[in-house]
Amino acid sequence: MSLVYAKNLEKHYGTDVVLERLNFTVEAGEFVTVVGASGCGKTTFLKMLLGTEALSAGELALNGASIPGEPGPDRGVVFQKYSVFPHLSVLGNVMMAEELARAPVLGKLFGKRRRRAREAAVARLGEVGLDDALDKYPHELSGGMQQRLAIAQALMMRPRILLLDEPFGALDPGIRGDMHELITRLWKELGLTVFMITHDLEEAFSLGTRVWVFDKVRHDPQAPNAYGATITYDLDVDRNRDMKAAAAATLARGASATHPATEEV
Amino acid sequence: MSLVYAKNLEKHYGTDVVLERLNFTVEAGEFVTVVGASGCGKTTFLKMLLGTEALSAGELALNGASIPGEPGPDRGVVFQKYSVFPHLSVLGNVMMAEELARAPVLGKLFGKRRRRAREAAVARLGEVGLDDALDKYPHELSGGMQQRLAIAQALMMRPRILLLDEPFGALDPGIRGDMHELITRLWKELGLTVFMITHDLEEAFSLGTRVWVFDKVRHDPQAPNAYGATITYDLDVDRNRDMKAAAAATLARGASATHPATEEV
Amino acid sequence: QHARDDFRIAWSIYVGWMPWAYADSQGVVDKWADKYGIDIDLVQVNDYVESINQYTSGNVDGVTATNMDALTLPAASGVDTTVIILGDYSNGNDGVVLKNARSLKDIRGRQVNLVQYSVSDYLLSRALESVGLSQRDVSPVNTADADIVGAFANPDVTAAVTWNPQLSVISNMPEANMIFSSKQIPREILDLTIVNTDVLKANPDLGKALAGAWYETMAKMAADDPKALSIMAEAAGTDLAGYRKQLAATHLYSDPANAAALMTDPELLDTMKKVARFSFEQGLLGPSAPGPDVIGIRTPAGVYGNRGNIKLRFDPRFTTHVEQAK
Amino acid sequence: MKRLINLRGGRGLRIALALLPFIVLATAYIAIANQKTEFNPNQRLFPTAEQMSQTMTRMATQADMRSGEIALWADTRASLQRLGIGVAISATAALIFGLVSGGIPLFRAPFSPLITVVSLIPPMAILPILFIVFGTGEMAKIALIVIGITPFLIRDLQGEALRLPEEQRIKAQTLGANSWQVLIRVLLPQLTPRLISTTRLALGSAWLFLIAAEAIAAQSGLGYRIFLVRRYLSMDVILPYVAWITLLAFIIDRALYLISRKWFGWYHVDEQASA
Amino acid sequence: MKRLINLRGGRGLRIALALLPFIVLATAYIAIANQKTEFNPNQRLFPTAEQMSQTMTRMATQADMRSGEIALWADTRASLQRLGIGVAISATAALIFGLVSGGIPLFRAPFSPLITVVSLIPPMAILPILFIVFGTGEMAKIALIVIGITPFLIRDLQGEALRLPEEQRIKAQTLGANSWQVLIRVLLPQLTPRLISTTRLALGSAWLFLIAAEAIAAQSGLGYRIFLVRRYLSMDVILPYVAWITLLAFIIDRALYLISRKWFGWYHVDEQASA
Ligand SMILES: Nc1ncnc2c1ncn2[C@@H]1O[C@H](COP(=O)(O)OP(=O)(O)OP(=O)(O)O)[C@@H](O)[C@H]1O
Ligand SMILES: Nc1ncnc2c1ncn2[C@@H]1O[C@H](COP(=O)(O)OP(=O)(O)OP(=O)(O)O)[C@@H](O)[C@H]1O
Ligand SMILES: [Mg+2]
Ligand SMILES: [Mg+2]
Repeated sequence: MSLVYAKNLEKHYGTDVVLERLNFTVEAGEFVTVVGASGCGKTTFLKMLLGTEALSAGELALNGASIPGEPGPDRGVVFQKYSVFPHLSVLGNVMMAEELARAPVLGKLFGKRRRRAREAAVARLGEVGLDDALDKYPHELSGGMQQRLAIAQALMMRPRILLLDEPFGALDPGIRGDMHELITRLWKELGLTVFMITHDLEEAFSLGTRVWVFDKVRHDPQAPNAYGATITYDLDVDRNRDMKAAAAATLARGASATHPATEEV
Repeated sequence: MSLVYAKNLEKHYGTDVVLERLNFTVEAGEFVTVVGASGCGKTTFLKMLLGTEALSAGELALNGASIPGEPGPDRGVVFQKYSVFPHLSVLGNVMMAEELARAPVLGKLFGKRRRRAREAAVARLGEVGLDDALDKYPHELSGGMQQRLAIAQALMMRPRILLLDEPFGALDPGIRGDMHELITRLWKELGLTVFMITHDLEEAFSLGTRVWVFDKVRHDPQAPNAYGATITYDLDVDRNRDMKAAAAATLARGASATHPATEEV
Repeated sequence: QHARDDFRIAWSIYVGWMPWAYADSQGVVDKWADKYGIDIDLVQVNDYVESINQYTSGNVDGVTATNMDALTLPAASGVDTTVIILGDYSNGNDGVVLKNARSLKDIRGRQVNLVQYSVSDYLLSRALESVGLSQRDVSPVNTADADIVGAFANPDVTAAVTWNPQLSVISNMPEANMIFSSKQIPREILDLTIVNTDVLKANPDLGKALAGAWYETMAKMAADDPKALSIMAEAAGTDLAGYRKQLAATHLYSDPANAAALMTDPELLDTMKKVARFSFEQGLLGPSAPGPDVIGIRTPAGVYGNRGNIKLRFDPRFTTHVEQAK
Repeated sequence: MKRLINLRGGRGLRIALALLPFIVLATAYIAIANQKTEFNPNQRLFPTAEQMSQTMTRMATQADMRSGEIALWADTRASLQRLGIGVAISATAALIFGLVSGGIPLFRAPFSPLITVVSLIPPMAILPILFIVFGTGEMAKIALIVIGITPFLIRDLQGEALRLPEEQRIKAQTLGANSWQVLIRVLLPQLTPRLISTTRLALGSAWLFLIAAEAIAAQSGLGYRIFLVRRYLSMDVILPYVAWITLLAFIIDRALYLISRKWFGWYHVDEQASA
Repeated sequence: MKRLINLRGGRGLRIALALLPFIVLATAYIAIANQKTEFNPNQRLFPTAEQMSQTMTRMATQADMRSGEIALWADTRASLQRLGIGVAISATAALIFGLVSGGIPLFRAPFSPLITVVSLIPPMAILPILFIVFGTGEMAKIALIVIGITPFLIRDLQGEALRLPEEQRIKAQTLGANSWQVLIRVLLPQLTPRLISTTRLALGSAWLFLIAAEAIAAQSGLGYRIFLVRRYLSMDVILPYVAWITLLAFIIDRALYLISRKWFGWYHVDEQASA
């Protein structure tokens, strides 16, 4: 049974169709990167996986069951911004998951149990290179450090799926390289299934085992929102290095131009 | 006489040295792109040209005279954000310069003079491709359209120098291409001298006639702020295509590493 | 109402009620309350109208008030009220003050600052009457009792009706003249301590204790005890000399015998008749009152008004009780 | 079943829930009032709906004996006029001082500490002084409103001016603006909608000061009436008057909001739909 | 010469300018007071500095004959106690209701419209009702403060809870939080510093309500004293009392700010140095 499965998945806002005819299966352990013009519905798609947006039509299954209508600990997430809690120290942010699990009433651990949670958190922070900054607050960290923290935090409860919405979009080019290395390592070590949205084609191809390009295939000039975007390319990276050019062309053109009918991928 | 000239220019904040030993001459019509690690002082440098930050030591001359201590209509500017006035329509933003020049008391034009200013503004907006959006407000524009507007606005009074601080940093890759074309065309047509800061090396090399790399050449591990950045590479793009790799290496390393003493460029 | 053993009495600042300040702070009230095995809490309220409201709404069991306000506020609101102490009558302690005027007639057309519908309004009516004018000839500005002083310091404010201690402050201002005072209508403005009749019926000891404390204090005043007077002066926010001056305009019934005599005098019934009539004309007895006699007023000399609706009672028994105890 | 924090309910449910507390409160009040009145027909603390509507009908239609005016409308007119004049003076002063103080550092240096101290003085405490200075006419009431809200408005506008991105001032200067032009073309138009939204906030205080001043010395006005009739415990007047004031406050607030949205659409972009 | 808007002056100049208006005002007042007193030694409207300091020394050192207490301190204690209790009750209620309303949509649906309407009622208008309901004891004064500021605090905290990035709630849920845990571990700690800063704002109103209530019914308190001595135009008491209240208000405000900075440093990151 595949981990994630979609059949004719659609999303509308009122009469605007954002996404339509999404069909795919994703197996456990895949690294799916999603690219597409701004506003084409990538974030909306991620939110459906997360459970914060309802489907409008079709099916979306996780582990063979319909996807839950709200976020849960099986799906970790890292956003571009606001991903960590500003009121908690680095350590506090990473210990949070364990505290929530073990202290249902106060949501805080004390004494021995706290020490144990702390050890686990310190170990994870070591993995992402933040062991020097345990007691700092997010506002004292650089953008790159904040995103490392967000990743460490998201992975504490060992979710099966990790969802990333342009996690490195706000970072400097130099720092991005380190982050790529980090995420690849964690993906492999923890056996994660990753969905990552990015604007950077380079990044999409170097990180993903599978690259999806979202675009509109049908277009009505009178009603620009009558048709939604779908997966126009579904590229297996190892086999399709040469398809990168095609994807780049789609991206460069943006969502405003019409598209040759490429309904089957 | 060269347009801009600096000799041993320095900038300190308290005991922190941000920039030191800046020496250069820039001739009218050059297109200087500035790259460098985050926090190395690029924006600070631009602010000194703009007149909003005072020099700490050395000389900075414009047209042979010491640079004025405040912004003026001879130096146009486009920031990454907040560059246009949110309370004015597209047309209002672009007409502003002429209204300020011709209506010293109210800062507003009426009747025939207004119509004339409007015509000039519409023409300029046509050049940047915003003639469809004359009466829209900035919040109704996409990020790319806002930056086009900011450029059109900055150029209305035909400044000799145009200062750009990561003007396209927040834009999608697709849209960046258009903007590059636009800025290159305007630079040539209006005979501007441009200083542009960017994080994108590709952009720096494709747009500039001259690429400056800011970096610290001296480093004291005990006092990381005791020495400032300076221009470590000053590349004439047409002659030095091959130097791009060296610049890239500097950038990737970031400002945290020490640097081989490359005091002369 | 049933028997209780703790009570609250509200009072506000006025010459004739300052004895309560002394009796409260020097333990006189407590002493008498203990004697009857009850507890009495005296509450000072900064604003006169509010003190009466507290009584009418039942938050306190008794209050200090003038005869007119006792009739038009609690009694007219249906609270059966008994006068247990008739402390004094105003003998110049209420007055009409005008700036730049030689006769009362000059008040015509002016704005007059006063506590509307209070005993000041009554005094104003009596004053206007005396020169053939009526309320229509002036324009009243409702002003809290204590704020009249500040307002009168402003040149635009040229007429005011108020009582002491404010009265003495404003009549000393430049160009100000007290042109009519309660001296001209003696024994019409009576300063009382009143108690809820039902509470009193269930707890007659309350009345005895209050009267006892009151007349013990009165004895000190009659003896011109400087310490007692100074304490009262301080509580009123003035000094001994200032307080003595205010007392001069007050006819205190320090001897309970005299107070009891006035209560039983038919003249009191007459005064109350006059007051009821004025109140009715001013609409103070309620919008639906058919005549001045809707509310029954009982004095030892008889009853005025509706016998089926007696809401204000003058009861000299507590005063006489003190007298006999002496 | 979703977590409680994720449950939202449909539009119908939300409207029903929004009305619920009002219906419950109204029903409870009417029940108490009726029961108390049955027990004691003369009680005045909990007037029944009928009593209140009778009293209000009288106050809204019959002329007062003394003044010949219809009380409710005369009171409303007097209060709204004071409120309007007071708020208009405050807003004008605040716009001017906020603009100059926010825009010119050398003016702000002495002015800002002064206005900070002034804004800390509780205006109620100086009410006695106001009566001395302004008497008991309209001036004192308007002055209390002006003194009460102007420092707050000025500080808010000054703060807003300082929060405007520095980039705008720089940009204007690169377009050739002098100091005066920066003030009137960059700051002024952006402070105006802020002034409206801050005035909406300050209106609550303005009402307070108005009522406080009317309570102490007045010849007419909504606050005057409430404090005049309190001595008869006329809750049948007080309660409808309070409701009427609340309604007026609501209408003024919405009107200002809608005007601001209409004229300054760009200012309201970031607002949530619910504001 | 730079443009006016670009002139800032050095640190010394700025401090001198900041002191200037206070020095000018104080000098002007002293001159007027001395002149008026020379002309008429009995005038009470403009007490001289000596008169005020004498009066205040007396009020701050000599025990009141009647109560045996020193007036200034007794008044201060009484007022601060009322203010403290009132504000503490309001803040606690606001934190609870703001948290629940901001966090749970199904609670917010009925609660938010109710609190909006309640917040529009001018508390001064219901002052007479409060005295009737609560009497003239401490309760009524505290109740006025509570009724006056709680709706504002609740609305502000609710708004703040809604402004917290949705991402945080989602993130917490992906970390395994249930509704209760989202409330107490995500919303509560972030609302607490906001509560402090909003309370600082609301303290101005709290002082107002306190003074208004003390003016009408009290036996001690700073407002009581001011409204007691206005019968005699004792400006030598009123003016120093107003200054004293202003100073107390300033100290409380700064103390809250410093506590907040110390405990919730992360909350103050975006603040300008001048705040
Ligand atoms: N709550 C909503 N109501 C109505 N329309 C919405 C809503 N959320 C998103 N949309 C619309 O759906 C479309 C897709 O938005 P989405 O955020 O998914 O795009 P995106 O691909 O993530 O874009 P970007 O690359 O800019 O992040 C956009 O046109 C957006 O305006
Ligand atoms: N007003 C100031 N006071 C003190 N230090 C400052 C000030 N402005 C900037 N700095 C410091 O000067 C250094 C250079 O800042 P600057 O903004 O010029 O860097 P930058 O190269 O533009 O960085 P980025 O690429 O992130 O925009 C930084 O270390 C910054 O912290
Ligand atoms: Mg997105
Ligand atoms: Mg920069």
